[in-house]
Formats: sequence, structure tokens, C-alpha cells
Amino acid sequence: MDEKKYAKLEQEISPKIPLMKNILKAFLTGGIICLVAQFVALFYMTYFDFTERTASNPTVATMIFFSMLLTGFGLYKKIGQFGGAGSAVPITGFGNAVISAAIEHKSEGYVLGVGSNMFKLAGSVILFGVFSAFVVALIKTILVKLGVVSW
Amino acid sequence: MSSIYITAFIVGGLICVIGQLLFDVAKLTPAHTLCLLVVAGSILDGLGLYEPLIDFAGAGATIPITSFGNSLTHGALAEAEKHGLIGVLTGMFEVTSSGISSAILFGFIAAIIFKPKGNV
Amino acid sequence: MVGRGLLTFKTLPSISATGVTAGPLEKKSSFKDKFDKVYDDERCGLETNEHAHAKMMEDACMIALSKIDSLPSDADYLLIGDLVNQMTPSNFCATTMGIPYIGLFSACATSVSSLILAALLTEVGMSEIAIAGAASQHNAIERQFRYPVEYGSQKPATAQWTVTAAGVAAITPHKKGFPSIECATIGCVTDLGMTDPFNMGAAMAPAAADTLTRHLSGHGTSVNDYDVIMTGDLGKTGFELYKKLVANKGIDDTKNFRDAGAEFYGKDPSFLAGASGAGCSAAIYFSEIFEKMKIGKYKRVLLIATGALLSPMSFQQEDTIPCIAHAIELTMK
Amino acid sequence: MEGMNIRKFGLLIIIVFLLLGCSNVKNDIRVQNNSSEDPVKIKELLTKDERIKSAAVLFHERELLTAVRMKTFSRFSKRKIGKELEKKLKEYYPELNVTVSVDNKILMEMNKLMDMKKQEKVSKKIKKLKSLIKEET
Repeated sequence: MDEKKYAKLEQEISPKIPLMKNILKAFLTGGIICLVAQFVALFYMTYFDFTERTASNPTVATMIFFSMLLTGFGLYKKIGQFGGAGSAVPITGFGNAVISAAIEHKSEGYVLGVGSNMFKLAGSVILFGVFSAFVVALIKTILVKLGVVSW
Repeated sequence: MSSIYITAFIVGGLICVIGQLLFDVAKLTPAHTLCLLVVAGSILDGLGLYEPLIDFAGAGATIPITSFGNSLTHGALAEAEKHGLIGVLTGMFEVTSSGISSAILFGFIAAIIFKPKGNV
Repeated sequence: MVGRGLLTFKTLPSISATGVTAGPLEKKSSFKDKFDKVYDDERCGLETNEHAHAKMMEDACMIALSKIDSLPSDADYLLIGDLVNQMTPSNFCATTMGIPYIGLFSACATSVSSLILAALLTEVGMSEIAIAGAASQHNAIERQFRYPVEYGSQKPATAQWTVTAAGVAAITPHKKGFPSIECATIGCVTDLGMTDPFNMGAAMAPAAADTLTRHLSGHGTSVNDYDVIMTGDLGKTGFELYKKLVANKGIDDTKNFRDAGAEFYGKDPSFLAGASGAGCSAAIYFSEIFEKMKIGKYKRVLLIATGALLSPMSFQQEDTIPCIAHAIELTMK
Repeated sequence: MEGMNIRKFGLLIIIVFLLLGCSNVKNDIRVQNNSSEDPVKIKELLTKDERIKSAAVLFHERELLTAVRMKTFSRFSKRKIGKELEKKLKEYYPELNVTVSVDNKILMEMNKLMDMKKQEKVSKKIKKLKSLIKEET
């Protein structure tokens, strides 16, 4: 049996990904996480001097704090199995990636383990975030200088 | 109180659905998916589309990882507006540290207080 | 010498005793009553997962030795392996045991490859007691091959759950009343281009099918000569594919086929396609199969352990998953 | 099974958008005048604007503070609308310091401010609000 034929057989036999179900679960999980964050933002707006816009920083930090608790108590992986992208895409998923790697590598010590492995999973997000921000900002700045677009 | 909760839920959910499609249909790993979304966020901000989305959906737009790309770009653009090209570099590191710094901080705290929990 | 990779053992070395230890989650296994020791803590009260991994192997060895009233100093060889970096847990286990040791790596096929090697040493009269076996520890392996344990990634239905278990067997020259090793087939690496680390069963199925047909034709037997033909850890998806592949080669009768990975956790859906890991086949072969042979329920069995020989690096470099399967035939006379 | 899910999902979205539509009906505009200026013009401007859901307007000494909340789908362009309003108000009241904010926080604080009894504190509070508004831009 050659590779192509086998790949076809494998496709036939392996259980299909329940796409609709996964999408629905991702929508609900992601939506609920954002809803909770919206309430957290309301809290910061009501009780502290944060405006709608500036409240997003403490909200993000708070959500990552929640993510730490859920990861530490072993619940985030269960949410992840249910929600898929719904729990991976929000900032809590970024937190989960950092925090789970940190906990995991505690056994190699704080410097060699936690320190150097913390961004094992999330590092690429930072890299591509920073790099794309640089490129986009550079292009836009040049376009503005050339008078093609305005700020 | 306001429809912002509904829009936050829907927009946040829909961004996650895009992520799920990248997982299941495009067969990308979580790392690839998240990188792609971050890049998308930063491009949307370059086009001036992400800020209106935040105004519309609140946390529904600031909590998904796309907002990370957006705020990095936003910082870079804001400085570039003031200081020209060099601002692109300095601006990027000035804003949006809250996500990274809190992840580092809480990650370290978690490493101190938690043990890897078993599966039982 | 019968043919390439085909071995027959004229002196019929016996499996005189076995030792199986398992982690706490394995209490959910359909075979939990057959394990010699089940820990209540995944880390066995130790600091790291890797230490627990080594401890589990040591305990399994001690249990097997105690069943034949022997001490580690009586054993001639220790042939064990696992999946962690350079087989560290096996190495530490060997340090404690102080038995002449060769570490073996055939991924999840180590349970059978070690058995074959132990049988060979016994066959040539160089060993009175040889310990063979394999182990895996869920957390240590997940971290090695996939993500941190607490990372919330969604696993598809084809994914398998690495078991926390160790299984070892003590091989001695032929002994009446114990299952003996009749013949074996060493597998060839098979690779049909599968790349998904969350569908290992599909990658390993061709290797199992290949080794099965080579064993049957090489030793001149047919499927119905065996009471059971048990594969190691193909899981539910892989097992179905394996049956299809075998049918393609003209073997339709699959009623005595079993798969340790598909059966390990019973029907519990939270384990998705079933169990995997070096400890999976070792734990089932050396508990369920060994016992059923000893009481005479099974007279002749064929054990085919499959292993995916990938590494995290080969996966990241987008290589395919090369797989191996070794077969060993046990009889009870 | 799959088809059911799609239909349910569609229905959910429709219901939600209907709800969004319903919540857009009322249009309350609150004006407090502690000065001699004529508040009719601003009231008219805000009431006429279809995109505005609610607003709070405070005339205090030489300050004109306005906070508005947009209807759901106008939120996309609320910053633009805010700037537009500010421009118009500056034309209407050239002698006043006009400040317009589209932030909910400011609206919340404005409502609190307008409920306050002690007038001495108002000036101080206005200063603080203006610094908050500045911070966000």
C-alpha cells in the first residue's frame, strides 16, 4: 500500500473532527471569557479612575490572574479540551501558555527551568506581535511621509 | 446596563471561532494560529480598523490575542506620529506591557506556589 | 536461522514472573485488579515526575524478582527502556538495582524488543534470570513530546493518552507451568507518511500489519493458530486501520485480535482513542496476558508491540513518523 | 445533528440582534445649567442626532462638559462622532471651553457630578474629569 492510498484510508477511518460542535463550543467559551472581562472592566471603571480605554490594561492583568488560578488548580486544561480556540485565543490562553510552562519546569529550578522555559510556547506570539507591529508601523509612517495616507 | 456586554460576547466569540477554524480546517498548531491572529491584529490597526472594533465590542476586542498585535502597533504609530521613524521603535515598547508583564509576574508566582497538578 | 529478522527459541525460555506497577489514574483501567501495585500519587511522593518514573520501574523489578524469591543481585541482566530523554529513568532504575544493564529504545515497542533480547541471552545459556520490560509516566512523556501538562490544548478524538505504568518480566530458562517464548520477529521500520502526533495509531498501524504478515509467513502459521493476537497501543483508530490493512493482505478473520491501547481504559471517552506509551503494552502483556496463559486460558498468543520512533525535533522539522513493530510468540504447554 | 446546530446558532444570533435593536429606543438627554448660557441649542443638537443614545451636559462657569453614549452600531465610529460634535459645539458656544467625551466612564462620573449637592466641589471634579479625558487620547 502506498502513501497516498494509506492517507485516503486514514481519512476514511479516523473519526471526523466535529467542526460545527467545535465552533459552537469555541464561540461560547471565548464569548464567556470576554463577557467576564467586560464585567471586570466595568468594575475598574466604576470603582477606580479608569476610562473605558485605560481600563483594558488592568482588565488584561486581572484575566491573566484568573488564568493563573485556573491553570494552577488544573482546570484550564479541561476548559481547553472543551473550548479549543475559545480558551486559547483570549489573553487567558496566552497566560495559560506562560504559566503552564513555568509550573512545568519548576523542577529544573527557577533560573534554568522557570526562567528559560517560561516563554517556550508564548514566545513566538511576542516575536510575531513585535515584528509585525514594527513592519506595519514602518509602512504606515513611510506612507504618511509620502502623503499617501494620513494618521 | 448596556449592549456592550452582548457585543463583547459576540465579537469575542467570533474571533475565537476564527481561531477554531484555523485549528480544525487549516490544521494549524495553536502556536501558528495565535501568531497569525496577532499579526492580523496588528495589520487591522495599521488600517485603522481595530480601534473602532474596540469601541464597538469592548473586552470582546481587547481580550482576544489580536489586541496584543493591535496595541503594539498602536503604540508604535502614536510615537511615530510624534517623533517620526525612530518613534516606531521606541513606541512599541512603551505601551502594552500589561499583558506580557502580568504573564511573567503571575507565571513566576504560579511557579512558586503551585506544583504541577496530577491528572487525578 | 529461519529468515531475516525471524527468531526461534529451541530451549523455550520462560517468563517466570512479572511485575506491574501503575499510577493513580490507571485505577480507571479495565485491568486495574491485575496490576501488582497502584500508587495513590502520580509522583509516588517524590519531587519530580522523572524520579517517580524510575521508582515505578524499580518497584516493578522488585515485585517480579520477589515472586521468584530472588534479589537484584541474583539477576544477570536488566534490559529495560522508556521514552524520556536518553532513557534517564531506566538509567536511574539500573543504578539502584545494580544489575548488569542495557538500556533499550524502541519507543512503545520496547516491551517486546527487551523480551526478545532477554530470550536470546537465555537461549544461548548466558543468563539465568534476565529482567525485561518498559515503562512510561504520563507527565514526563507529555512534557517530552507535547505540551506542558497544564497547557489547555484541544486534543482530537484520535489522540491517545500516555499511561503511567511499568511492566517487567523475569525471563529464565524453560520452566514447566509458565508461558514460554517460542519464536519472534524483529520488525522493519515502516513509514507511510503520517505526520500527525495526535494520531499515532494511524502512523503505527502499517508497521503492525507488516510485522504480523512477516511473522505469519516466516513461521508458517495462520491467524487461527493463536488464541489471541494482541497489538500494543494502536488505540481505537489505529486498531481499525490495522484490521483494514491486514484484510488487504488477505487476512479477514480478526475475531481473536485485541489491542492493549484500545482496551486499557475501557470505554471511557475522556481518554479519546485509548492508551499509549511504553508502559501500556508492557502492563497488559505482563498482567492480563501472562495470567491468562498461566491458568491455561490462552495456549498460544502473539504479542505485537508497536512504537512510533519520532522525537519532538523530528516533528518540528516536519518529518514523517517512522514506526516499528516487534512480535513475540508465547506458548503454554 | 450538525444542521440543527447551525439553525440554533443562527436563531441565537438573530435573537441577540433583535435584543440589541430593542435596547436602542430610548434617548435621554440630561442637561444641567449653572451658567447664563442658553442650553436649548445643544439640547436640540443632541436630540436630533439619531446616533446618540443618551447624554449628559453640564454648563459650569466657563466650562461646557458633554458626555455622550452612542447606539450600538454607531459605537464603531464614536470617536469620529465625538470630534464632529465638539466642532459643532465650539461653533455654537465660542466663549466656552468645550469638552466632549464618548467614554462611558465620563458619562458615569458626569451623572454622579450632576447629582452632587455641594457646588464648590464641582469645579475641582471637572478638572479631574478633564484630565481623565486627556489621558485617554
